[in-house]
Amino acid sequence: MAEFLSLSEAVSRHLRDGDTVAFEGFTHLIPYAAAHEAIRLGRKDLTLVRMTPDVIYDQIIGMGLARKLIFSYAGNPGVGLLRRFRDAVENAWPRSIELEEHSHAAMANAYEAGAAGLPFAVFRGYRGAELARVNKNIRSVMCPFTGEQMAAVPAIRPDVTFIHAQRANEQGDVLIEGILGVQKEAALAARQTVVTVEEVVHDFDGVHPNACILPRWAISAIAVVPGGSHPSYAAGYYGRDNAYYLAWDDIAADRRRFTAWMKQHVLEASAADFAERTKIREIG
Amino acid sequence: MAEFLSLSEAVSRHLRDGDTVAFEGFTHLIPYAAAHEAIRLGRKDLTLVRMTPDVIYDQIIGMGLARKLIFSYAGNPGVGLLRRFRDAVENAWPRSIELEEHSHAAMANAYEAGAAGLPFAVFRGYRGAELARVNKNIRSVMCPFTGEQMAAVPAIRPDVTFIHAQRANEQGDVLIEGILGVQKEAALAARQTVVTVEEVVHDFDGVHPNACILPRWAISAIAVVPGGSHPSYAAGYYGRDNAYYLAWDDIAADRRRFTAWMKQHVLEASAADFAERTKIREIG
Amino acid sequence: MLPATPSEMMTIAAARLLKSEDVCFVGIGPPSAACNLARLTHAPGITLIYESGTIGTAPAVLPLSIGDGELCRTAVTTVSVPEMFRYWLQGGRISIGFLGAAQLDPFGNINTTCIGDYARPKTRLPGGGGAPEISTSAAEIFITMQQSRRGMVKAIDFITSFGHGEGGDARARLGLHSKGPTTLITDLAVWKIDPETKEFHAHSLHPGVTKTKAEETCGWDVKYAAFVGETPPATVLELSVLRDLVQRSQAAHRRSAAA
Amino acid sequence: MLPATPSEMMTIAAARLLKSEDVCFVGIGPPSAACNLARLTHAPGITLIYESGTIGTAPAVLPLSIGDGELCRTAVTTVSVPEMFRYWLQGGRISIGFLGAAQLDPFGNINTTCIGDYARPKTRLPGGGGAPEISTSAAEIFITMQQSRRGMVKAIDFITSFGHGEGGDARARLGLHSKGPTTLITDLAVWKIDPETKEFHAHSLHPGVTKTKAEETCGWDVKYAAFVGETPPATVLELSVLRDLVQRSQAAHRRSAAA
Repeated sequence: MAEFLSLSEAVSRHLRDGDTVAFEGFTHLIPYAAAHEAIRLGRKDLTLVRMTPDVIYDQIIGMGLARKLIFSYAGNPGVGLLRRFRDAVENAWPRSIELEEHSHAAMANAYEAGAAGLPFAVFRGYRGAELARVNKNIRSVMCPFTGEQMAAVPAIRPDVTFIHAQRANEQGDVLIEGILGVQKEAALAARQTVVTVEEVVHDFDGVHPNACILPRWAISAIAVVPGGSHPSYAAGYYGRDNAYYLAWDDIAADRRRFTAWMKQHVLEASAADFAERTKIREIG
Repeated sequence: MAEFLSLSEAVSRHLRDGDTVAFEGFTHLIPYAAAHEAIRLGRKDLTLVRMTPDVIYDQIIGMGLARKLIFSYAGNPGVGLLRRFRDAVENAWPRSIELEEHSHAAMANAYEAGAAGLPFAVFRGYRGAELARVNKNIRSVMCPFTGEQMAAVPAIRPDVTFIHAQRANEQGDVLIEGILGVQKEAALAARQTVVTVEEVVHDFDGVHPNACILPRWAISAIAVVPGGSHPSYAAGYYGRDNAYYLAWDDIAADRRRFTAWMKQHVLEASAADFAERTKIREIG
Repeated sequence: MLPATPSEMMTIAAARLLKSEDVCFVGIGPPSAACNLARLTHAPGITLIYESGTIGTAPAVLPLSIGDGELCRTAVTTVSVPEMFRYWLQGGRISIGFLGAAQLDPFGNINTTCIGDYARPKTRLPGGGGAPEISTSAAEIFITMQQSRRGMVKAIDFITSFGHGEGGDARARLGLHSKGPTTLITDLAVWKIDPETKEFHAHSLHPGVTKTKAEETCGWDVKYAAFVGETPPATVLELSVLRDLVQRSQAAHRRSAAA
Repeated sequence: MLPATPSEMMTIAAARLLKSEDVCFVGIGPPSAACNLARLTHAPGITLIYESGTIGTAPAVLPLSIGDGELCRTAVTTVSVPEMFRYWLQGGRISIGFLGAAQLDPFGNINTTCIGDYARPKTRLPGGGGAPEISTSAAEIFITMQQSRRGMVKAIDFITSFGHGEGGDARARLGLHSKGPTTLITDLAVWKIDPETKEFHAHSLHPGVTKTKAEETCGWDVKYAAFVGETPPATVLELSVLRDLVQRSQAAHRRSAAA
């Protein structure tokens, strides 16, 4: 049953060293505030799961807190490569990182299977693709009716999933609108789910009957963090900070500049700073 | 690409003798008008597919137009048994009917697999259930990661699916709201999809971004039939005619009464009569 | 106030077993009445889920079908049927599956498929619907039905939904980790599954019901718990809330399509 | 008006290949520019789908990422990512998959994973994203990239997305019934897959491009179609619509989080 907690309380209570954790978000609603809290708490040896690890995972990896990454596209969307991710993979800085690499279709199906309580996902995929050679978690099953060979991947079952959503009601139900990504699946696939929200409203009266709502009893904790997905965005609240994503390419290009930036903007900052960031136009 | 047609044109053009056809609807939005049109046109040797064949399939079966039924629950919901269905199964009146019987979970997964372009569906089901003994389309696959045996059923791929929806816009996109059932899956699983709607509106501006909308290019034909799901209902337009469902139990109890009723209310009626039926309170 | 009829007593005894924290997958008919009575009395926080996709619904009248508009209008959210069976039932999120039965054996195996041979049935019943997977995926199963020698039989004609098979560790041998049927609530008694043999034992008889009556209306040899109590009688609150609910519902079901 | 730059010519030549009836699964970057240019010029009915779940979107500015809010606001509907990959891509509803490439071989196999060995890459690239299944599930694939000897190579370091393998009937032997890559649009030329060998052949060179230029910027031995034409030059309409779109988009991308 969803408990309303402060963000630091929610993260410290639900995320432990060595956990398999998904901070999910598909461009929209990426839970930056929760990830920064995890960095501040120094949670380490994490297995990070995400379809589109972007700047947020570049930051966690650059801080040396991840031992493994399960992913399908590690880029700064529309900008280029992830330089801290590259430095870890190419030069083991600040530590080496193990990769379990998939396609988007595989990850989406694997989250779906996790939400559905299945041990694996079946799809028509990876034909001729070399990932199947380097990832032992890409296997196959045969259709018992047609004989067709299908791709199979294990279900994703994180220890904890963090997502950001527009709002909760006072009972603790959570509403997500717009680009939904795989957040519902990632939330339901996990043993525990922590949600940051822009605000809490009295009730969801008048919301569309088929809107994406996670009921209170499917959530572990909720933390109210206005602006909590900056520089990603929350439709209806604030837009995407594209300038931040463009600027990140330079910040992450240099180890020292990265480290200094993280100290100033993450280690010495707090969840309360996010609200401000959705109002300003430039970043360090 | 969706064409706007009259109902008789839409049914006669898209449904042929011997087709596998789904008239889907889960209590809500059952496409009665389309099914009555199929009966008037005398389309026969049909393989009927539906999770919850209710009065509509009792009528088609009672008229001798179905050779096979693929289903998971054949009852008059909240009322009792389907007497025409029983007469066909128990006494082969007016003809024998072949049954391929599943559970709801199996049918829902099989439609989902059909929509997803997969040859079969995998789920955790039928454990200890005797249907697996009498239905050769219930098989198993083994998880290649855990070794767990899972149930497998063939994907459902109807020749044509009929559904009823609240409205279309002028471009031919279709909006479904409220209890969605398996209609989206049934529509996308079929080679052709025909939709009856309550009305056509200019556009869907202001509709929720995640509302269930079938885009025009995923639909074959649209027919405007106000009241077209009576005695089922269309949320926002008219309520369920529970009295009709209660009355059906008596009508269907007797072969002659059934035949006379069908003559009067279906064979000698037309799609235009449905609008009236959602305004009156008693049926024959 | 008139005393509770056996049918009312069945609903009330069933409702008492439900808690505010429960997430119930609700079958239509008596299970639906019991779940909503619980919600309207001692378990206001209970989450009711109907297989039509309505999650956390709170209908003012009992639905005639599992997909009445009232269920959607009062729900926290309404999802597609495939999602319902995949994420919510198979996903292991249901604490109580509440089922009815046409035929039931003492091990909680349910038949709603056919009387007689499957290929040539004497009576063709509606079939399993959601029950075959509810009975294995929900954490625990409650069953409710009226007692009769035709309904409660030593051996059912068709295992639509698996209970405890032939008893003992039959579920574990099928790889089932959920509890399966634990409680049977009839119009005459509350029955519990014996932890070892996995047979139903009568645990309490409703007020005024004798052992003879319970045995005459049951097709299997009735076994009793070590101590057989009397089901606490219906309270005035329980009865009045139930009767009010049923009356409102019947009036609604008689009405036809008003917008 | 200044004449088209090679990069503009690439986008314009790619846009021309799209029809109003197409349902395009759009990658970010040059494919997105081409698809939206087509929509704003000769193919107003085209359906653009981004893997973030936005179906039938009509952005006023080019998205910086595949999930910009503009895509959702202007879409017919927005579905979850699992549904996107299951019902819409794998379901066989996409007529054109439009991909970019870091490395490409003459058989249309794409590498976006790594330069060098997978386990010890010289350069780690972002990975496949949606491409491995777009390349097999979409009815037909268009590829667009700038020509370079580093990008267009005889043998790619890693097959992220399968094109025509080693050529011939390689796709059929893998059970793939879709066409795979048929057209490559670069900043210098339009290339088509030969129906027999399944190698790219240069079909037309953009205005002012010589065969020497095309060969110098390509790491494989360039083959030509029987008749090599000149790509029709960019029209004033094409150029002005494209420049307007790009300008609006760049201005939008420089802005940060305004509500």
